[in-house]
Amino acid sequence: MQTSVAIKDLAIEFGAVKVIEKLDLDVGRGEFVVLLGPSGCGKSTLLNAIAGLIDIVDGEVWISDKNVTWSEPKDRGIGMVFQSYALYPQMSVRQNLSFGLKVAGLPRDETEKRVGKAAAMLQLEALLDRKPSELSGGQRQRVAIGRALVRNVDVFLFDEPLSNLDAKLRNELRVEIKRLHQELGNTMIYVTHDQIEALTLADRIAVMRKGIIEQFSTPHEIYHRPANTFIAGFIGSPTMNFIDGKLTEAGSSMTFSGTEGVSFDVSRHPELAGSGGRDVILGIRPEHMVLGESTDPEAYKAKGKVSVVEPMGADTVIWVDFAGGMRAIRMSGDPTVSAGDSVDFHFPPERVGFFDQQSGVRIRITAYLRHLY
Amino acid sequence: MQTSVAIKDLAIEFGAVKVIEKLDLDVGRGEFVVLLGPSGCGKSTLLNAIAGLIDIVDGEVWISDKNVTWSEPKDRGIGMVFQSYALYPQMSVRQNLSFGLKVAGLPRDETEKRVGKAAAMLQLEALLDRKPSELSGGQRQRVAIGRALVRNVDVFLFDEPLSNLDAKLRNELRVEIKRLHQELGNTMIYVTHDQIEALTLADRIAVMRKGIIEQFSTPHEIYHRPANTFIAGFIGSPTMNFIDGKLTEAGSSMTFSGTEGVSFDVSRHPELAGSGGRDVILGIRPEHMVLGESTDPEAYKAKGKVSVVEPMGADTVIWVDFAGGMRAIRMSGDPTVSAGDSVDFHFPPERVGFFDQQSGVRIRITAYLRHLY
Amino acid sequence: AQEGPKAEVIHWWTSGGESAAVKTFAESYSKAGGVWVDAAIAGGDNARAAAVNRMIGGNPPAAVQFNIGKQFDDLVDKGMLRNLDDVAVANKWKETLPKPVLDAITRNGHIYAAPINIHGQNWMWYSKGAFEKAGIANPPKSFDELFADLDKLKAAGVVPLALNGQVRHMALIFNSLLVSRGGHDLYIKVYKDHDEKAVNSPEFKKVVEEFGKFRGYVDAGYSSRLWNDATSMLIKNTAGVQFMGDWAKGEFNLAQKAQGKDYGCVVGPGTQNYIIGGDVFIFPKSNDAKQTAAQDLLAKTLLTPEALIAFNLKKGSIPSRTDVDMKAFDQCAQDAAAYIKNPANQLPDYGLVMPPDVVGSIQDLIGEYFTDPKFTPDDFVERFADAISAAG
Amino acid sequence: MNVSVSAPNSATIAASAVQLARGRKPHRLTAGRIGLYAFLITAAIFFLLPAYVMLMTSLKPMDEIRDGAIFAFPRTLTFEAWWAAWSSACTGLNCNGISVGFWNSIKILVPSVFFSIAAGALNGYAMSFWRVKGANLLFAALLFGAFIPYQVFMYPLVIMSATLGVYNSIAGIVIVHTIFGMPLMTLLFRNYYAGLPIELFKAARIDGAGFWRIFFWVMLPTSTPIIIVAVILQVTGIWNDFMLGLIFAGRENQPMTVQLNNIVNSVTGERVYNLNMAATILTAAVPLLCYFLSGRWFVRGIAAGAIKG
Amino acid sequence: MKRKFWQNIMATLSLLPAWAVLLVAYTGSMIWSIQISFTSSRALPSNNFVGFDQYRRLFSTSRWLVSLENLVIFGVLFVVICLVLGFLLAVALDQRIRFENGFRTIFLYPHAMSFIVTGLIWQWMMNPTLGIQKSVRDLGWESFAFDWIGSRDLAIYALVVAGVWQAAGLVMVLMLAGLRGVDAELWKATRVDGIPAWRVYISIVLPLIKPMIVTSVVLLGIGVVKSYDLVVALTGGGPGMASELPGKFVMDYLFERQNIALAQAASTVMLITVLAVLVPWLYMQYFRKSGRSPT
Ligand SMILES: Nc1ncnc2c1ncn2[C@@H]1O[C@H](COP(=O)(O)OP(=O)(O)OP(=O)(O)O)[C@@H](O)[C@H]1O
Ligand SMILES: Nc1ncnc2c1ncn2[C@@H]1O[C@H](COP(=O)(O)OP(=O)(O)OP(=O)(O)O)[C@@H](O)[C@H]1O
Ligand SMILES: [Mg+2]
Ligand SMILES: [Mg+2]
Repeated sequence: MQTSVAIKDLAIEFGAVKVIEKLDLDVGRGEFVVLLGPSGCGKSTLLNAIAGLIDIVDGEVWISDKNVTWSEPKDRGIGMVFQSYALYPQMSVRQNLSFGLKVAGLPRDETEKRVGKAAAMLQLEALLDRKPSELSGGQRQRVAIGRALVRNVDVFLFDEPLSNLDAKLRNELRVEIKRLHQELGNTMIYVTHDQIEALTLADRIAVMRKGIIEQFSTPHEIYHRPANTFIAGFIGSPTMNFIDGKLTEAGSSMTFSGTEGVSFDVSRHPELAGSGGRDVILGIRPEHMVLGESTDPEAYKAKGKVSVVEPMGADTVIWVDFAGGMRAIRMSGDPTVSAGDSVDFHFPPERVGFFDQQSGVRIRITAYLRHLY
Repeated sequence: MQTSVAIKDLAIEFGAVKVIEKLDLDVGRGEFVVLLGPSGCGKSTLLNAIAGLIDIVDGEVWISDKNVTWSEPKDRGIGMVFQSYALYPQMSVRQNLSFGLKVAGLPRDETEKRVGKAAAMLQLEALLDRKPSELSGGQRQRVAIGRALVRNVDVFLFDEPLSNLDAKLRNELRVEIKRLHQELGNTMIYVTHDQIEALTLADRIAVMRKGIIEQFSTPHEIYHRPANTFIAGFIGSPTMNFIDGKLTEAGSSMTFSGTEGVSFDVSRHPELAGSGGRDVILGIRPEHMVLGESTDPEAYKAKGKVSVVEPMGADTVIWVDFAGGMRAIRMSGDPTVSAGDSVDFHFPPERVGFFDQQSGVRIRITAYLRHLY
Repeated sequence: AQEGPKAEVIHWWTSGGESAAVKTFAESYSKAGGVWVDAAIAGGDNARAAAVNRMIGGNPPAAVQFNIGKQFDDLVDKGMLRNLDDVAVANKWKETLPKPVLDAITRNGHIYAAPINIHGQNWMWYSKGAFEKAGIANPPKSFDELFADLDKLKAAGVVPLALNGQVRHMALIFNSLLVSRGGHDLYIKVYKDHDEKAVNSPEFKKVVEEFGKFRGYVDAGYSSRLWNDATSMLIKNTAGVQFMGDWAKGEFNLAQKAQGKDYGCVVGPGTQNYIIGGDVFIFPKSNDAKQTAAQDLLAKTLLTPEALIAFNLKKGSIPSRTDVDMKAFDQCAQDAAAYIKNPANQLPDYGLVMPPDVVGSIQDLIGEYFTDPKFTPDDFVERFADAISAAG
Repeated sequence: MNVSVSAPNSATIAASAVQLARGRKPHRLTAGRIGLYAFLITAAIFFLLPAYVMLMTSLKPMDEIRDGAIFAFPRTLTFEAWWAAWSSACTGLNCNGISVGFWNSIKILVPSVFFSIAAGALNGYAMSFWRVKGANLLFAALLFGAFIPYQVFMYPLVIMSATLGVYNSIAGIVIVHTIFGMPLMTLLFRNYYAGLPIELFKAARIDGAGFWRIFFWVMLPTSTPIIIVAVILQVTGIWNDFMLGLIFAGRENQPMTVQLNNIVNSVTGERVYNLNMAATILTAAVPLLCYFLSGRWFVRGIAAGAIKG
Repeated sequence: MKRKFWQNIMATLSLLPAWAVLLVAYTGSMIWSIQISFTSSRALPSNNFVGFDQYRRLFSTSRWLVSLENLVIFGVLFVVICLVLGFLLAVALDQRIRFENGFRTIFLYPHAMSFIVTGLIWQWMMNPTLGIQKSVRDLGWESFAFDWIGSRDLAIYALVVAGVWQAAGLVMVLMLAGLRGVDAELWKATRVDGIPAWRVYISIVLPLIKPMIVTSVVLLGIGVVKSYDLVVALTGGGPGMASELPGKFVMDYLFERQNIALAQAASTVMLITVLAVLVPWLYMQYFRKSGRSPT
């Protein structure tokens, strides 16, 4: 895969505050990369640095194999869509779309052609003479995208483009953006703190925290093999269930024991080999917890009291008191239990992940062990 | 069930605009009722009318068996939590909680007792001396609830209390509100346009459109037997798939035929009896569509091309081109198909609902027919 | 057509009588072949500020009205004014101007200003109609008589003293009293010699005490009044007397009141000492030869007896030259001209012998004293001594 | 109005339905409401009285004014004073009324308002969107400058404008007004721009617009509310100026206020109150008109974030 | 690192006029003015330095001391009354009243008048022999007295009345804009809590519109410091010097009394006072919260 956007050793400061200290990122051509992370982690800052809208302290930015670290935003071959859309309020949609081209001195007919094409693609033809204030949220959003579209750029940058919209519209536009990407094949870098957006849109997700990329991988990898508890907890709704406990090794058997007498035999987890005595966190996603008794001898079995039941239409979340906390169990369909019930539930070992209690880092099979198995 | 809040013949106008024309609503004591509807449908207006914050044009409002149509808000025995929280910005949390009591002339120790109790219940003890600006969104939310709590009211009114928060926090607080309701047992009327909130929190949901309550029923009923296409489409994410078609009756068999040669034998739907020749809409929820071929002879079987695949972690939405539109199929787990694939899918008859194309109203078994079956 | 030398003149004679007077100058000047460009700006401060700033800005007018006295000292020191020695010698100014006037326009032996009139500062005017109402037959000949008359006026329901709010005009009363009661010497000692002993003398203190008595003879509305509003009270016979310079005559004339019949004038009362003030024109230096020529012509024209007569008749003042035929003038002016023929009667206005800021602070002090009944004469004397000491 | 009845749907209610609270709250004029209007009307009288007196006086002949009933309606209505004030009142030897000054004032006003607002807008823009060294210092110092009494500047400014060769000209007075207007205008625009979303600026940068183009094409067209506020403030301030016009404009260009001063402060005989009042009203007409026409925009403009601390 | 060289140059250049005004006009004038205050200049600047003589003289001049005292009285009353009245008017206008536009215009129009005109008209209204006093007496109330401008003790309050008349409308507009910005839900919350409206205004709204109050105080403050025209037109500083203000002191000594050194000493004192009040505020306002300057 060719590299479309490459960031090397990036450092950014605001006054005395170091927002990003040393960040590397490679985005392939045509790739859809989502920057995901909690508020204030530096996502917008990173995006602005790629666009050339803030001064960087150190490092390099490469776009389409050119070092653009010192280039003007307009010369970087990027288009950007903002959370607030940032449409020029006094210009019509047509003028909003053509402003950049006019500034660049493009001939009139070429400008019109491109605006027409973008408008057609985004179904904006009927709105071309309206002012932004006369548009709905979704329409504004499309104009903002169109503004990037007309400029025939290689890289699209999106800064939380959907977060001002209501849920229904958000769902619709998400699909539209996805289709647009499939159609255009451009590189897209997309900032969000909405995990559903990240999971559905991204080819790869870069999960950020405090200016650092904690994991940069496919949605599948991030969802199923999160690098640490932060990522595991950040992605998934309801969030992953974390159960604190201690590992005790006895011969070839390994036991996980938590509060309230919780105890599982976790000998089948190769990554835990040699971790006896370690304080760990057991992580299991709500949808991997199954209500009812299991006949599978390998499954981890447990019991708890239902605290809250949340029917959500297509599925239901059951909150169960277990091992010193509320644990979510997600079941499809309508609830079969109600608050106050005592229930059995279980979950399969292969869905369980372990994290180090100290560092929060996922415990993986070490190279040596991998060799053994 | 005793009635806690009753509204009769309510009419509300803003100038010449009739926002609510003739509305009735009965809320039982201790019930959790959610007002759900799109933006601008009059939810807040209705809530404000209950609270006495706007003048009504006609009708009556009863709270706890008292006609409070003309009472002051403070005398209605209600507490209200606003979308913007509306905390008194320059007062500490403690003052925010006690201000109303102080003004009401409650003795000091009683005030303190109540504030203490509310703070404990909402885990605000550590924050009592902070200003609202020093609180996180969720904490502000809790203070706003606390302000209603200290007043020992019978009825809690919530106006989109979570819509300013990010998704993760929204999920957390939703559970908290649910627990609070279970603990207090108060009547709660809760406005939202978020269907997940509505489905998870409500004992009953009143779905509103343009000032009219379209359906007032349990979440289960509303989700599974929506009264019309508006409700069916408004609830559920992704939205219900609607397929336009025509019914043709031939002897005892009834056939549904849509565009692109789509045709199902729908003879097993008693409610369709006698509807031959009618233009209808077939509605089926994404989670009831199943990928793959079915061996069940009764299942409706179909074929389509995958247009977009949205993996969402716990489950995946597959968008398939079928019968002249994109149809969503929801499957749990990771995607097994990808965009461009041709796929088979099917859905069971008992999950299908039919709506009249003209009116959008669900076609039900008429009394006569019900008698027959 | 060939235009004569053009002279732009800044002055603050904007009122009706004043404008009429200025007009005579404009006519005299055009008769002499010049063109008078009139730049009237109401208010002396405004006019002078505009003029001085224009000099600083390098775009001076041909001539500017100033009050005679020390107002233009700095302009002379800075070399911004033309030396008028040639015009003065050619037109015998030294021989014909009263000494206080000559002193006031002379700096280091050179003449820098053209004095055009003498405004007497210690006149008292009275309304014949009001006097009749109060049964007063003759004008007072001394301040003792005046106080008696004021009481009568008060008793008759007439405002005894027509006063206005400006401190500078309150000071006129004080100075009249100082001259009449204290005499020529005390006045000179106090204002010209800045003699502290004189200020601390019992005579001076008596003047101060007596001045305080006037507080009882004014009406409530005086402070928002201007001097001409006060004069019009005399015209309407609603007030008895007013202390004002002879420019007040303009008001009477404008109202078509006749001297001796409707109103009367008294210097002092009770003295022939005449406090001399007045107006001058100064001529800013300029690089423009045309302007210089216009100034020469203007300076010469202004001080010709004909121009002076025409102007002063309208202005109400008397000509600055003592060699002018006064027969066209009214009785008051003729009296004044007669008085000042005698150098012993010539007193300089305090503005001629003290810088404006000192004059200002004395006026402030007088105003404060007058308006504050709790202000004791002793305090006044002390502060007065302080104030004149600043004159150096 | 709390009618307590057992339950809303019990049969008893139907009987006593008459006394049930229902529908729109009966609207009563409460004491508070009456007090409110009383306060407003009292205040309105306080604010209107001077204008009323001015207007009435200007329409009365002098002998009626002498009677002293300043609040009385004129018995004989005359517009003479207005004509006189406009076209024939005298200043020194010139008797052209204040009409000459009117056009001078316009000549001064238009460019002064334009340039001072342009300067303020440009400063505010550069300070809010561009990282210019020392911008904060500059801004604070300018703001401080707003507090310095004019008088302090007089001599140095005269010398400066003479050096520039613009002393006693329209250009000179325009420059002076621009200098004095700059602090407040900069404050207005800076605060307004600080309230605009920064993304607007970023989007324009990405579209390739440079410093000036962003200013003229994106920022200025979005600034209408604040421009209205600025225009109102500047028109009032500059039109009402007397001192600067007197000293810097030159004899040919003296604004209306100088003539007003000449008419009103010339002491001669009886004061011609009707003429004075007419002249005063005429002089105040332009800013007054400005307020009347755009008063509602003024509040909106300020609310739009124009003036914040 | 000079990527945005030209753009930033442009921005810097665009501020050059402002810098020039600041350095040449403001700073230059200020330095000049301070320098003059240490000389013995009279009508025109001179270079004869006399140290602090002018300041000594200034503070022994009773008129200056009276002016300062008056400034405090006038300043405090003017600002406070304008704020209170402006706030009350704004609150009243915010009550969904009829004719709001009309009332607002009535309250605001005096601000279109210059202080000169304001002084003139109020002088006439307050003139005891012509104005309100006479009219009321003519109506039969013989003992009615409203002769503030003629009274040593009350003249300063006459200034306040006229000043308030002129400036309260602007404060009203600012406050109204502030009130309109208050979250409607906050109002609803207080109604549910049963808090009386006056209490809400005092305890909740007032703190919320602090920025508007600050702006008002700044604008009024500028008016107070510069107040000259109003005194001249209304009382002329009288009776006596009962209503003198520092602004007029400076003007009088600059022009009529021709002692610019003393005048500049006076304005330097004013300057320092303003600086002492303003600098901490400016610092709080614009430096502590770092201004937004991205790029
Ligand atoms: N102009 C600035 N000056 C100072 N600090 C800044 C500035 N812009 C951002 N920051 C700080 O940099 C950090 C990262 O900000 P950034 O806007 O990149 O966060 P983000 O991840 O986009 O958050 P969000 O999801 O809320 O948009 C934050 O702590 C923020 O306070
Ligand atoms: N004060 C008002 N004046 C005029 N119209 C109003 C007013 N308040 C609300 N409306 C109108 O009444 C209708 C209902 O408004 P309401 O606020 O109740 O909607 P809502 O259902 O709460 O919407 P949202 O989800 O956006 O809060 C809207 O069409 C709105 O425009
Ligand atoms: Mg961001
Ligand atoms: Mg709402």
